[in-house]
Amino acid sequence: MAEALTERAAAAKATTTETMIVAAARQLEGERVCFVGIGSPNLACNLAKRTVSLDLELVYEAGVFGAVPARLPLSIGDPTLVTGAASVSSMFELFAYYLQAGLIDVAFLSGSQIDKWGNLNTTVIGDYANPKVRLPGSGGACEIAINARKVFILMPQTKRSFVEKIDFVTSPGHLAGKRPAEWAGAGPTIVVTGLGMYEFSDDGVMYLSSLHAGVTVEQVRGNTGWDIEVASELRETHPPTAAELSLIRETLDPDGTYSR
Amino acid sequence: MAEALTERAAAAKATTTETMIVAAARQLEGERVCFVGIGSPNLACNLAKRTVSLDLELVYEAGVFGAVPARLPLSIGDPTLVTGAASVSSMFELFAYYLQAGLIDVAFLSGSQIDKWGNLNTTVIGDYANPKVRLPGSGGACEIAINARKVFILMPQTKRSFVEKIDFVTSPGHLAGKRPAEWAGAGPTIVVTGLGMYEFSDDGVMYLSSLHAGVTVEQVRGNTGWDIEVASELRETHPPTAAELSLIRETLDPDGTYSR
Amino acid sequence: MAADSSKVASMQEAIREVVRDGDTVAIEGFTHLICFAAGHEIIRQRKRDLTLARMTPDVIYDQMIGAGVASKLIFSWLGNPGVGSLHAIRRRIERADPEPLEIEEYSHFGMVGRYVAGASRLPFFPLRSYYESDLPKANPRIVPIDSPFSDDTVYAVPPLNPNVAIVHVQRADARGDAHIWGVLGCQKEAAFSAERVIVVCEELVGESVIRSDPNRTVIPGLVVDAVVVEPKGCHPSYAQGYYDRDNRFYVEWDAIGRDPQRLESWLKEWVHGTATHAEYVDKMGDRWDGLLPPEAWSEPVNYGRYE
Amino acid sequence: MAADSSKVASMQEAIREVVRDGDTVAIEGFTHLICFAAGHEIIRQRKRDLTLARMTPDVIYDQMIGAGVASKLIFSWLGNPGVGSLHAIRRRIERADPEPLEIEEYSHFGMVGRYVAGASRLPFFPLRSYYESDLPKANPRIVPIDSPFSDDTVYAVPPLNPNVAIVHVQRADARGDAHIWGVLGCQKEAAFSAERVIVVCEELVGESVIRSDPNRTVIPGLVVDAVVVEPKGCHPSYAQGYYDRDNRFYVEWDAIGRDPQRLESWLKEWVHGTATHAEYVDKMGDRWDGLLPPEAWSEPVNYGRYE
Repeated sequence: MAEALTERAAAAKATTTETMIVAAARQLEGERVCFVGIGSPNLACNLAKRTVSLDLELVYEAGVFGAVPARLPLSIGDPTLVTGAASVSSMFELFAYYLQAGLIDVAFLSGSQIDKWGNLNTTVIGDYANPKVRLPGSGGACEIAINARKVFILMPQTKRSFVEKIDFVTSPGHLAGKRPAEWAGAGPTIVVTGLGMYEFSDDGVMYLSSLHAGVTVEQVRGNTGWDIEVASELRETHPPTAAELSLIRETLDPDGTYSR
Repeated sequence: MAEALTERAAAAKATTTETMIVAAARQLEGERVCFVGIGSPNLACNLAKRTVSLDLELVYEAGVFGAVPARLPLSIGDPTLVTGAASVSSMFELFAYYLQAGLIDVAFLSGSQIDKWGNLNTTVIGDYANPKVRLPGSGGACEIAINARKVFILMPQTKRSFVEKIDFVTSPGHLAGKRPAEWAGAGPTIVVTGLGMYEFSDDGVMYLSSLHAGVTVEQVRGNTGWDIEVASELRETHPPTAAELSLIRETLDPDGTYSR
Repeated sequence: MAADSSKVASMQEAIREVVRDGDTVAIEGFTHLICFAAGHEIIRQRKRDLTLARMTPDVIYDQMIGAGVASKLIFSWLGNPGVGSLHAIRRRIERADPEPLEIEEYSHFGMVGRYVAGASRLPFFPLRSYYESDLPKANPRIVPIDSPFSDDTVYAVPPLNPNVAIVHVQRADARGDAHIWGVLGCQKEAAFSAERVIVVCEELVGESVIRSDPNRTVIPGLVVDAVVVEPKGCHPSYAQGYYDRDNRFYVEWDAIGRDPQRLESWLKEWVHGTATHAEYVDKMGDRWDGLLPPEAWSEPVNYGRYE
Repeated sequence: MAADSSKVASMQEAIREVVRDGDTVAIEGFTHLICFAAGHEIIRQRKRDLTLARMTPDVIYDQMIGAGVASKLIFSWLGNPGVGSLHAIRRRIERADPEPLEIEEYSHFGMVGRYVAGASRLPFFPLRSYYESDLPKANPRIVPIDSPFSDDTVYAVPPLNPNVAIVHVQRADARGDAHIWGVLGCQKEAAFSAERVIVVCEELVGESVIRSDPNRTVIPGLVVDAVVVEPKGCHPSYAQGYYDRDNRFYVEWDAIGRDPQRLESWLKEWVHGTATHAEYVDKMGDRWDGLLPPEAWSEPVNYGRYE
């Protein structure tokens, strides 16, 4: 009883990012091979490896399989990912033999803009030839979106990021519900934002499946650029437990670089 | 004078194979990167590295660059080629980044049949579907014939091997004089047999350029299945020197596996 | 195979569970690391109707095909390296003796490209070979393809995805993460292209040995179904640093393979007459004396601890 | 470069002789082994009109493009890893400030495929990417191509053959045979694809060190024109086992790159204000203290002597 109270107290103080990280980590239960992005996805994967998915294998696009990072990497090619890893190969082999071959169960993506089919833009705001804001571009995102068996999307939600029409399709999601069968990947299955979690209907359309604690459907609608669908049985995201939070705060990201 | 006599005495006793090896080795003067076959080509290359082409780099299709074999290898993938080599890479990299890229200056080929354009057959005698004799096939020969900058051919000469029409084109030579410009390689430039040496005209047709000691043009004609052209200034192959022979007999192939 | 982290199995178990009649099986290794021990166990278990794929069928496939395990061969160079022919295979191709053998033939780079395409899930691999050769006439699966950027033509070969790849390595851990050094052949591409993979190792080592040098890991445990520990499992092929190639055996095989009776007695004595590869190794006796090289160690490298 | 067997040159000589105005230059290295020392020397020598190719332009190209050496950028991910934007490059793309910068954009695998095609003399490389993305609309050099074996479509990218590739490595001999460990990126493919290659090493070692472990040789001297010895030549990037990534520098660069004045003073002080990279390294003083990791050595392997 006292423990439950402590949990609630801790959970009440979880930051939005911590809530997102924990929600994403729990979705990794039962998954085996995860293509890890830097920042929140890295925390989510390392949290899952300590909680719901002890055998999770971490793959980094720099060519690393079976990484055992001894510190929180700032970049995707940090030396701590290499020392003690199971295998380090060339990027050609990583992209061809792991990702394109269909060995990646789950990959994390993010974006500056997303539409209701989970298509993502990380290339440009405005016109490609005359950009208002030049974003980083694809990196490996385009091929990850196509070839990873499932894609988890982790991104902040505002009316400017959840839009009716994205300015540029960097990474295809469910297109307009017609994802071709020859693609290895099933596309985005989960979107986690600071407000809630989303899944996709059989038609490839995003719907709100779970609200984070204290968030209302109206808040979600107010931060979505289209008329978002809501699950008939809308859940409430189970808040982070004290154990999850202490792993993030004490072990994985003690400086709070990515979680506060 | 005494030395010259000794030389002649030794040369007189050179085997046919030794004569071929020495003649081929001398042609490697000025070449830098050589794709080495097993057997006589291996001896020719290692002889050249000790005589006319000290900086010759030996590449073996097993993936080895800069080999320094401490013994005569029986196979193309012998462990003595690996220990102490400059680089050992996958066969994909060897064929793609070295051979296909055009880094190989000279490669050695052989065959059971050759025609007047230097096209080679190592696949089958008789019909492909109902072979009289099933030969080894291409191995790397087909891509070597197309991509090495020059090809040296080393093979025994009889009326059954020097033929009007070969039963199967495994490795293209000068086709019928129309070798495409986009091929990295210029095709066969030299053929060395037990009887003499051959070069190719601008039309890609083989002609006898040099007779080995004691061989007549009539012998050559008698061992060629087409009306062979003969250089207007036919040379006599300079016989192996005592130094060349002693390198072969004492250092490179003391058991005479490939040279007697 | 068990889903737990140790995949270690005996050769008998691994072949029994992983190799099925009718499978396409690739025992790869270019001269180096050819797993004769696995081939012999396939013969002992009398597997049938296999399609055998290898760049260089080598003596191991002459033995297997001579023993009747296969109905088809996919290859690029069919010979006894440095010696001559593979006679058991030639008898089947030239005279259907004792039965026909279907063949599917490429060049070396074509076979390598097929494994690369298979490992990459590409529908084809392009290469600059086969121009004006008769190989595309003999094999309709070698086809010209135009470049979309120029009027250049290259040839395409289709992906090869064996049901089973068997790769021999010098050292592996129980999860199947494997170090190889020396001639690499297309062991990596074959392993990644296959549905199921057996790693056979000279030495089983702790994870810490593999993880001390992750750049040396040619095959990750991720794609491995079984790990078999079989010292000297490549004889008469070799394992760099462990034992030499038994060149004398390759020469001797010429006469054995030429004669169906002698081939049969050889199989009876050396394969069916030994229950395991360890017995075969013992039976060789002092033949090993000349095959064990002095040591030549690599200079280590420092990966650094980043904590 | 001289044709004799030693290719060792100073960075000044190497950049002067190998890099020419108007060249396409690839300083590769994925997070790891990015040769800032070479980039700085290109700035010092005021090279002009370069086309710079890199998967991840990183802070080095922000510095070079901020310094005005380039008129075009070929890339796949344009950011300061883990930090944010590359502001000098963004100013030129978004506002042509102080002048326009042409761009040619791919995805990571597309760039890797371009280097592989360039290194292999293939007219294109096929990959399963770009479907339904807007990238092929933005870059007409990404085109669909049909498989000759199925109704599958893949996308093709054209070969990339830079005039110059500059690759940093941990150790090399005087001929340019180079060992790399840790993240390999596409150093090998970039080197093989280029007309001219500069290898920059942390340590110059004897041939015997390289030849003790030929499987570790990522780049053979065959394709190398100059060997430059430049310890700590990657700062603020890193060399596995030698020094750590200076993450603090990457964070600090954000504010510097945002402000053209600060960028200019930084270049003046740290690049034009130092005659060589050794001076730059000295000038960093005790900043190195936190960047030198404890050792973690690989287990050696035995190649055996075969005589």
